[in-house]
Amino acid sequence: MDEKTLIARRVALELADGNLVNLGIGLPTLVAQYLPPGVCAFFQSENGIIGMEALTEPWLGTDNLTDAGGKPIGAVPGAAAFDSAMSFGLIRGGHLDVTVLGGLQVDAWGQLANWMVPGKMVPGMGGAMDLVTGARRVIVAMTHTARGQAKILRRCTLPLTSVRRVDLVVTELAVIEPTEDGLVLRELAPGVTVEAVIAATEAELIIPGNIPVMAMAA
Amino acid sequence: MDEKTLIARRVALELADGNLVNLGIGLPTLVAQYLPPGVCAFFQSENGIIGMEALTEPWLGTDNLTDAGGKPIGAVPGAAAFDSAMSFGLIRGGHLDVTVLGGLQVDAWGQLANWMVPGKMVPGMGGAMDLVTGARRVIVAMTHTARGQAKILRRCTLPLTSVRRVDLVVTELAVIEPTEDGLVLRELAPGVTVEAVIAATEAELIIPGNIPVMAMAA
Amino acid sequence: MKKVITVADAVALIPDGASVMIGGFMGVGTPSRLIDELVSQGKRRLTVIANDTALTGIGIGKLIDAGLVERVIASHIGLNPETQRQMITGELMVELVPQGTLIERIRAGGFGLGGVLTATGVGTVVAEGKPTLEIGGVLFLVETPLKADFALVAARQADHSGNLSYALTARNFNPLIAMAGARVIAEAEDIVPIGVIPPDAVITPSVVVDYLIAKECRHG
Amino acid sequence: MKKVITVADAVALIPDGASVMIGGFMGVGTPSRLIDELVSQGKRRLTVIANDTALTGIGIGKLIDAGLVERVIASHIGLNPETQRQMITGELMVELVPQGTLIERIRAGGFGLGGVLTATGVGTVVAEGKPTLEIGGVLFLVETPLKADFALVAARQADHSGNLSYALTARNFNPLIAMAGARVIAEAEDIVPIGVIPPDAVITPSVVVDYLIAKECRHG
Repeated sequence: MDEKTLIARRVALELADGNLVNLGIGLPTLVAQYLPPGVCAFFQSENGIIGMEALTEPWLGTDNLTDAGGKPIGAVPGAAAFDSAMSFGLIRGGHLDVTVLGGLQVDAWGQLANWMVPGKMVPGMGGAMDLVTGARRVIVAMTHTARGQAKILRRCTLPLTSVRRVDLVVTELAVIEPTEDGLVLRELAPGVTVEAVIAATEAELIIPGNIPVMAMAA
Repeated sequence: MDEKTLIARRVALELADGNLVNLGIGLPTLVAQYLPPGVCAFFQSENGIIGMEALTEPWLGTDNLTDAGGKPIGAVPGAAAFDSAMSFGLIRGGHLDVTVLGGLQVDAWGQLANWMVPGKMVPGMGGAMDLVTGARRVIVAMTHTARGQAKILRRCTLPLTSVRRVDLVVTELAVIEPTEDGLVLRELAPGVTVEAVIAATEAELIIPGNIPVMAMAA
Repeated sequence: MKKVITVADAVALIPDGASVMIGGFMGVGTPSRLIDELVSQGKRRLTVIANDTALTGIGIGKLIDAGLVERVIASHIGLNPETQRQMITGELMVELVPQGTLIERIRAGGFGLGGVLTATGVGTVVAEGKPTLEIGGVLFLVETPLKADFALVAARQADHSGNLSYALTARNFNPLIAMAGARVIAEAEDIVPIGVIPPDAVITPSVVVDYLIAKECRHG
Repeated sequence: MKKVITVADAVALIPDGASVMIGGFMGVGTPSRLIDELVSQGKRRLTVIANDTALTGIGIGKLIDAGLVERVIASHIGLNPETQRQMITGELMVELVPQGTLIERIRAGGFGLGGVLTATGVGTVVAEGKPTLEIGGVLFLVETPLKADFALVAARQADHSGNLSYALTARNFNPLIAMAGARVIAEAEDIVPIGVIPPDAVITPSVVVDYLIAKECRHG
């Protein structure tokens, strides 16, 4: 199993039946494939729909139905379409149960930076700042390091997406829960040691006595 | 012709083709009957429709289509229905060309009081404050006096509906235009003298040299 | 389907003293079965947030008649003499809010905004005690968001998942209060299978609707 | 019917230096005929207010490619390398705004509100230089309303009077910018007789639409 699949399968366990969920572009999108049995979540695309689903065949696409990246998608029966003000009303107003987003950096307070690298990548924050500020639960799904560099840092060096503390960070090595007291190491990926996680993490981790192995959706 | 008909027929001349118009309950409602030929105005009801029209027969009413007073209405082909936020977005955002409202008092600055009489009538302002503050043109359609008391006063004794200066006051005696300089007597109803208007008005009036007789829609 | 509930069970969830947003405009687009059930279960000391209190014996007027309401936040009470009477005797607290401000305050509550900046009411009694903000040389009132424990919504159609559509002027406050209630109970003229309401015609998405009143209610 | 106009005549109304709100999300729901005509008439120094600048060669990307844009207010430019290139070289000013804030600023402009109070962006670079307001113990940014000289709207259907309906995710910014443009020009996939779009399906009422692009455009 590759890193991304592992992360997606762990994140999928965080979704509960009936949840309204927004998945960021890239890795987070994979999560939809691993919904546990009996869990029916509603996926929002912030360009204006609840009930998006992946197309099973490309020729089923229609010009007027795409994801936030502009790619053709499908919609489940009972989908709802709306304008961008409503879409962000759902996000900002606390109606979005979970957002899963990629991350560039997370700091010791659980703050996320994921929208720009000054002087290099200035894509714009799109909906990320509203998602991180407004969603009931924010889950960061990212690789633990990038080119050998730690991404979980004492302090983010990149501009923050929000000052709100995210709820969970899932990487290919571990599940980390940012709390008021600091970053708590909650689970270890199969075969990964506490020491390996500490070595790959710049920020201090709180290490509980018992750290189970990551469960994963099938 | 009774007073109300006279006022309504004069106000009707203020509506231009394509205007979006909101008519207050009571006297202002009559204005819709006297649209000049060639003038097609769109009537908004603030409970959520553009394109309301009077029912020609009572049995044509439907429970889900009423005016702001809860009375069954009809709708023209091409009508549009929407929620209350949109309805007041149209009003507040400067999309409403004209509102015609009844008045209890108008003062020397052209400010209107029409929503409450402390200790006596406290109906609530409904949409009146938004209409007077937001409409492009505000026309007050009211009798010149009430039980012998002047209603056009130096200063309103009743709580104001808005500090915005209304654009025109039409009564059974005269057409008065509030301006930066004061209230200008613009037209006289048929058979009414300048002296009669002055006698029925507490506020000072600016009297131009030439005051035509009120025109009226057929 | 598990959000479908009898009207009696739905109203049983509402405690005395709850704040309740109720859709409708002079009784049009008001959830009448929920209101009748509130009266029949005798829920007391309610705070009602709605456009108006309709007429005596109609819609929200029935709650007023039954003396169940402690506080009203509305834009208009003028056509209900009983509301005015209770206000004057002090049985009922009434906060009057301009209609456009009221609906935006509700929207702000449901859409996660910190408040509303409106010129409506500036310089009038409505402005008393409220902060103002000057933006671009114009003075605006800062009006606070409104939320409620429950939103009671009337729809034209609901599908089995709770997606709602509305008809003509019966829409009014309903889609906005559906966003601003901590729990949302919807009553529809018709309940139809999923897919009958096309996505573009869904005005309130099912995810914000907690309970849908069963078409045939049985009172035991 | 007199609001129907050729695409060439419509674009001729837009002067160099105009501010233009344009509907669409990554090119979906973007008025492509109006954009092509802007390119073909070579309108310059435009301020574009839109969610994004799409891709090179697509939708708003064509305006960027042609060097017609002086300033962009958008939430995302990441998928258009040409926008990023022009921004870095200083040919193009880019103001990045969180998407939910951007759409509310546009709504505030069109709905006559003094601004937007949002927690989004507090404590980040987005907050720099902006006033804040504490309400109920929470800090909100005060974001100003946005309006434009023109709104260029893409609809699924227009009726002969200019009522508009939209399809699925092609709706996005369109109904909001239709309220915030001093002049509103709409382009529709289909133009249908009055009455074909039922009142409850009209999302943008005809009264806010100034011009409707004729189905068959002739370039002379």
